[in-house]
Amino acid sequence: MHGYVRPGNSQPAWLFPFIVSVVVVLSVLPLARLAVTGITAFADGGAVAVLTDRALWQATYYTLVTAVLGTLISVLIGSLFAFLLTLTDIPAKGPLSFLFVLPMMIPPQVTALAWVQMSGPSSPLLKALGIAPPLGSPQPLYSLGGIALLYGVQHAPLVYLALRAGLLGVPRDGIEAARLSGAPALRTFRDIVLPLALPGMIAGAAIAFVSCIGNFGIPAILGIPASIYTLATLIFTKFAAFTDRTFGEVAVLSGVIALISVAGLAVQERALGGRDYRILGQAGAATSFQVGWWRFLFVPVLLIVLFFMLVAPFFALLAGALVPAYGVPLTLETMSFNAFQEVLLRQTVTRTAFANSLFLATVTAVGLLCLSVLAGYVLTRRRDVFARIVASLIEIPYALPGIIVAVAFILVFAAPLPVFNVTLYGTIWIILLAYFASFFAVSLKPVVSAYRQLDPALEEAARLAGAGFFRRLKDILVPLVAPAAGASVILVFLIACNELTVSALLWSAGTQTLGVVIYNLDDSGGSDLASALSVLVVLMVVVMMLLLEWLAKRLPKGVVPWRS
Amino acid sequence: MAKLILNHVSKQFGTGRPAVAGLSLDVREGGFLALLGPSGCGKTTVLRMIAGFEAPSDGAIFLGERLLANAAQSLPPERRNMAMVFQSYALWPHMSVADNVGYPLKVRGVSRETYRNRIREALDTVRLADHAERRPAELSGGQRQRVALARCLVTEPDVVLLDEPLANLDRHLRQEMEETFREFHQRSGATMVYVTHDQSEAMALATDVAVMSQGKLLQVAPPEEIYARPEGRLVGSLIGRGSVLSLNLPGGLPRKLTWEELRPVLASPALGSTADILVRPEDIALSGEGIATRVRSSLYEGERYSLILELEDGQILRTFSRHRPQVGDVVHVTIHSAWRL
Amino acid sequence: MAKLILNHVSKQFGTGRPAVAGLSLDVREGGFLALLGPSGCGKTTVLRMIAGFEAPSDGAIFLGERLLANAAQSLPPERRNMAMVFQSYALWPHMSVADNVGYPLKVRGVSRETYRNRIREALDTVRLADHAERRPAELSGGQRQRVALARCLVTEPDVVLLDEPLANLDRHLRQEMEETFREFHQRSGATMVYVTHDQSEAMALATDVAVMSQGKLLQVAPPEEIYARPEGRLVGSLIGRGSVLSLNLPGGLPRKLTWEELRPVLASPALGSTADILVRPEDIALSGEGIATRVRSSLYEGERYSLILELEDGQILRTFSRHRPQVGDVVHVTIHSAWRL
Amino acid sequence: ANLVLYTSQPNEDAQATVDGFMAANPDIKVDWVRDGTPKIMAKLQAEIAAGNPVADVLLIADTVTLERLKQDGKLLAYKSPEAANYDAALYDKDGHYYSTKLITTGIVYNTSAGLKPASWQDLAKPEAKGLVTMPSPLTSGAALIHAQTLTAVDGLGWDYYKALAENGTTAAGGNGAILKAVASGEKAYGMVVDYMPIREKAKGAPVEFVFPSEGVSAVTEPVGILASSKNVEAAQKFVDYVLSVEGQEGFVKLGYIPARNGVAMPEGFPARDTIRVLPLDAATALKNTDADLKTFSGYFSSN
Ligand SMILES: Nc1ncnc2c1ncn2[C@@H]1O[C@H](COP(=O)(O)OP(=O)(O)OP(=O)(O)O)[C@@H](O)[C@H]1O
Ligand SMILES: Nc1ncnc2c1ncn2[C@@H]1O[C@H](COP(=O)(O)OP(=O)(O)OP(=O)(O)O)[C@@H](O)[C@H]1O
Ligand SMILES: [Mg+2]
Ligand SMILES: [Mg+2]
Repeated sequence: MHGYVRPGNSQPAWLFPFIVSVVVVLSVLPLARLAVTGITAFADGGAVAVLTDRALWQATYYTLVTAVLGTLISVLIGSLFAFLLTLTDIPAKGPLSFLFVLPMMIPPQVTALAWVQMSGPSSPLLKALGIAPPLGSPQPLYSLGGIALLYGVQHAPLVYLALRAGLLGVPRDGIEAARLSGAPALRTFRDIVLPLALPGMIAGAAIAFVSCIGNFGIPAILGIPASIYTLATLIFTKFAAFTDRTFGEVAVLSGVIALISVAGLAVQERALGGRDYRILGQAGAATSFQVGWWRFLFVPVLLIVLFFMLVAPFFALLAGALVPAYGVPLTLETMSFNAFQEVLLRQTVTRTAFANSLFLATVTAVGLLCLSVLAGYVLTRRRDVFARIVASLIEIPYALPGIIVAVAFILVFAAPLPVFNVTLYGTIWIILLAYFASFFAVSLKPVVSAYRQLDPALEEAARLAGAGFFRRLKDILVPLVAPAAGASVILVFLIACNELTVSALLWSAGTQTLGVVIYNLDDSGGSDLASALSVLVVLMVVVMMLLLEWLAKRLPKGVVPWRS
Repeated sequence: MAKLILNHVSKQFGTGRPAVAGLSLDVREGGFLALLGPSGCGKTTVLRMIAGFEAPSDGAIFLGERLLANAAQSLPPERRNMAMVFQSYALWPHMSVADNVGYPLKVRGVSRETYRNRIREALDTVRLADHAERRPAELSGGQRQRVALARCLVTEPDVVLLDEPLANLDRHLRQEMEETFREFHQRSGATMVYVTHDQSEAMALATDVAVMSQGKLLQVAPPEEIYARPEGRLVGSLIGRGSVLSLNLPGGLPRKLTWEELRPVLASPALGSTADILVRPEDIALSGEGIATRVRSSLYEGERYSLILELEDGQILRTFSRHRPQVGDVVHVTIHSAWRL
Repeated sequence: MAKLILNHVSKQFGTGRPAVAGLSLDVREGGFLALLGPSGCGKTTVLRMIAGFEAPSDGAIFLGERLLANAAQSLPPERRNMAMVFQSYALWPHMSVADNVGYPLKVRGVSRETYRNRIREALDTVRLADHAERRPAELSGGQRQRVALARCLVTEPDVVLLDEPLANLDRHLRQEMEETFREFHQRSGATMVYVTHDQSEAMALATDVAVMSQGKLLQVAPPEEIYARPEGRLVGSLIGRGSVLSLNLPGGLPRKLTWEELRPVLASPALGSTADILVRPEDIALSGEGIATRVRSSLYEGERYSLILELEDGQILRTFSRHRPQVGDVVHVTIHSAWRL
Repeated sequence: ANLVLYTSQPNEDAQATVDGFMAANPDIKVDWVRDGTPKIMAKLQAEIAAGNPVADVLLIADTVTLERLKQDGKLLAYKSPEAANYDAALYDKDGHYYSTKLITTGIVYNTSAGLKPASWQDLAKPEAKGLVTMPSPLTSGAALIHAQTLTAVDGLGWDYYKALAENGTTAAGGNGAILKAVASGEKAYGMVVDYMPIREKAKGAPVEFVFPSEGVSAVTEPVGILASSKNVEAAQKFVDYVLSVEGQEGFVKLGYIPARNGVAMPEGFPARDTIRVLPLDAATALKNTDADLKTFSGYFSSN
């Protein structure tokens, strides 16, 4: 009959099929094409050889160990910041959280290099303290621990943003009831706040974990010198020595990564499993904990962490941009602004890249937010096997190293599209599509966890008011998940802004991205130019964040993560 | 506007016991049904099924000829033109009070002016005109409830569902709001279903009272009828503040018993098969004569004392008194009339 | 256990009007204070300041000699050994009913066995023993409220704060819960502060009744006293269901007026300076004689009809009647007694 | 359509090459894409697998890679008239690919280092313990060729790599990373391609480059035309151009050793005849790739 729906169903009938088809285009098609190519590459056998290769399992082990440790570290740092900056009354919350989002903008390689130098024989810091190790002593960061530590640092802001959204949903009276029950601040945090913010925390941890699995920059710099290969670096070595079996091997490696990420998702489901996170009644914890004299401990701790995460790498970048050649000490005499002049005024590609990256990042962030709001709705309302499969399929592309995603997209889109007879390959649109595929998971996670926390009565009231699906999405649901939506947009924007590995294979004349330009400059020996451009990118992001700050009054509460 | 029909409706939440079990109920066109019953008996669940938030596990719901829902299909709530006050209010925290109240109008796309006028009127009715720009979080419990009320009454719904809409209001406001309901009901002719624990509210407002227990419907009747002639022990003890005695009634008596019929029965001990007799407090007179009872407790209620009297065999009677007897005193009572359940 | 003292306590939310303004109040050791007042008058805010969730903008709160809070410092809630039923229940959605109830015990680190026994007892008291493993989201409104109640009574707090703890319960449960409060109060000797809109509840339970309005304290007195001798128009109309008349009283009369004193005054029109006279419904007798009034409305309440009678000059009287007069009828009434406010 | 060039030359060099070609052939427009060899190969192979290779001309890395493409039948044979001026070892006799320059791998050292190395063997000395770094053959094609060339030399062989591994040598990243490590003083010695340290030294970096006495390995950045090219004529013109005197002088200007006989050396390089370039047979190297990689990772995975 017209207008009727399946009982208990609040989403329009077309919604799930729509999400499924999006996922098919973004994820299933490319992955399946890669798998098929991989299988054909093994036409004469050889799959067994790859699977029994010790290197594969070694790399799997290293990947898992570093990813798990890295996730733990980033959850630790991210939670510390999220909790202190969201729920307590420590001073300077705004500026601190503003700064804490920035490390995501510093390419992981830069942070890694900065740290290597900071802890190495030529470290100005250690030299000044007189504890610099002698030339040639082993570098402690070239180890599993070092990789994990950097993973942790690099991904802590992801956890911070996702968890913050979760914390904002914790009801204030729940915290108060616990305090009155006799639970001191920490106990309340552990028993009430944390469990209620668990969806946010787990979302953050899951993004961090998956990012660790797919990360290439950090293990390339810290792992290879110690012969520690993760799956991502192993994949890269396969491409380095190209044979006709390469696609097969790469497909197998990607399969392992996909399995790990699906397993991660299962763990995540398990951790959230069966519980109810719907906040009943009024949400909005705001400032609920007084830190008192502890602020004299907390604030310095946060500042020190920020120093290592942001200040040190940023100044390493800046120094790299100001010296004429690598290894020349930075003094007033050697300092020059040549590199900035070169990238700003003489390299026309800089402007193209800024335009491209801004376009790509903006469209990806906003487009994915729209998709996530829809997909998140479906996935939290239908909790069946299909929903779980779709969730995994969204997850996998983000877990895969960018080069794999790019290869898969080339395989699908290099030939003209059937029916339409247009070729996406070589245009900016294929990069955009690949970004959509890659970052869908990042965008979706916080939104899903926010949906989980929603009191269903709020949507019901809107339905009864007569609001159809889109109407209540716009008026009720999106504003209610605003903190998560804000986190989602900012996460995706920042990640897409200096994305490298996906666009590295997909760019062509005129569609260079910032990541590609920086990489190419660096790779061609222009490390000063690369540093200068990186500095400019960071500055651009700061400017855009300030712009957002200025806009914040007109945005729903909680959207801008550094405002409380 | 049309008749609201619940046809053998059941709802299982998978907890073993059904929340609503085979409930059939007609609310006449433009009727005002009060739904009473102990906490957890399924009242909210019935409202939620009428609104369309829960699909019945079994049975069907109609509005006139139109099927609203059965186990297989359901008209979405946004197309039912109903309004509801949620037990938990369900205010939207991100909107101001005015926006909360005006949202159903906005969705219906009324003109800016009507919009503003209607909001102002609704807020005036609930005495919150000067809180229009606040957020729900900045309101007291009762104020929130009033916002929910205003939002419910701002449009012209076919069916209005009220889930304890006055639980957090003081007596004055309550009376005013009752008056508002009455007016709204007369003006709009909407069918209203009203869940409450306050019986005088229910009696004063409703054209029909339905009593539920453990998911089942026990009785539906107009207020006077259900008060005077309740069916069964449960309804008898739920409606009003009467006490139920188990007495050894001889056959052949009418259901409504007089003092003459009761007096001999009260004197003889209850043995063998017994009948349940409902005695209303207002039908008990404290007088020098009658049977002797001992005062078990007497509680001050302002207007009067509420007494619990113990009969010889330990059964209790409830009644009122303007004066305070001492606990333990023996008082004599006569029972003007009683009702066999 | 000690006296709870509020000393000139104020609370501003920055909305212009203070939510609580210069309120001073002593609750005697082991007292049971009922806090009454219209919706939005600041009752919840007072409780929240006692519990330590809000710091007073001004004034101080003591428990015996111990300073709980003033504008500059505040003992954190977890160190006050209080318990509260929140108006919004404040259940923890991630914990089962049993865990919700047992949390205060867990924090106090009691032994496993005591823990289990006390939870079982508390759940038995609120009749939810078979819902122990449910999540709050799977409970009805009244069931949630009962969980909040059980959580509040599971420990041995010095002060118990109850914010409309029974608003969502049916009459039976309400009576049972009142009994529980009474027992708990006697057993533990805790100081209790009870916010309610239900006056008979307040009167029946409390040792003292405080009436607030617009953030200010109007009167504190034992129930009988406040009912019999309310101070001022506001308290008079808030307590009980009386009506307030403006009459032109001659000087020299006592505050408690008899029919003889009233009759001449009622006959003459109210001119010049008038006094407020409170007339309780139970003091009005419908009789053939007395002054003539017109029935403006009569509402069925089950036990009786609640009448609104209009005097000649348009002022109204409220009273009850076991029979239903027609609206518009003229009835004669006598007023046994009245109270000058 | 425009001629599409895939190259692994650094940005500026690629631009210069293309500019030079377009100046010489004003009617042909060139689009170019540059990236590291592994990525270019991944891209190209994926395009081939998808059935629509975009590139016409490759100017990448080393003869081994192009030899592999040739054996897969992906390259077009073209006999360039310029070939006469090249050593026969520098181009494929069927005309599938032609070397365009010599990029040798030698030793870079930080000027503050104690030992001034003169031969490969010096890096295995105790003075260099823990101070040497080199690109990993596992991630860089050039590094693999370097290893394959050195191990074919009498007196070095795989034993030399074993000695390096025992001496605490690390195998990390690409040439850029090696240079940074040495220039910043994190390591004292590194194996690296010639032009990088020579350029950086000119800019003031504290590094010095030596051509070791045993000889240097070289990759030759060969040019080849894809069999699937739809622009064969233009592609052939491009090949002729990079092999011509004009094209070769362009490379010299950028600081590379030209492959063509009789073209002058770039600034900062010793005379051509003082540099001993060790030979490498592309086909043999290709055959041994897997085994060599295994041997290498056997030595270098224990630390
Ligand atoms: N967080 C807040 N911000 C601003 N105003 C507030 C806030 N909380 C309460 N108020 C205002 O303070 C006044 C007192 O509120 P309170 O909650 O104490 O009332 P109440 O007596 O408990 O009322 P009710 O019986 O309706 O629950 C109300 O007018 C309310 O609007
Ligand atoms: N989502 C749910 N899952 C499981 N059981 C539920 C759920 N919602 C309600 N119930 C159960 O169904 C029964 C009826 O609940 P309902 O909310 O309809 O009661 P109610 O009559 O409104 O009670 P109250 O007067 O306390 O609000 C209760 O026993 C309740 O525990
Ligand atoms: Mg209910
Ligand atoms: Mg309140």
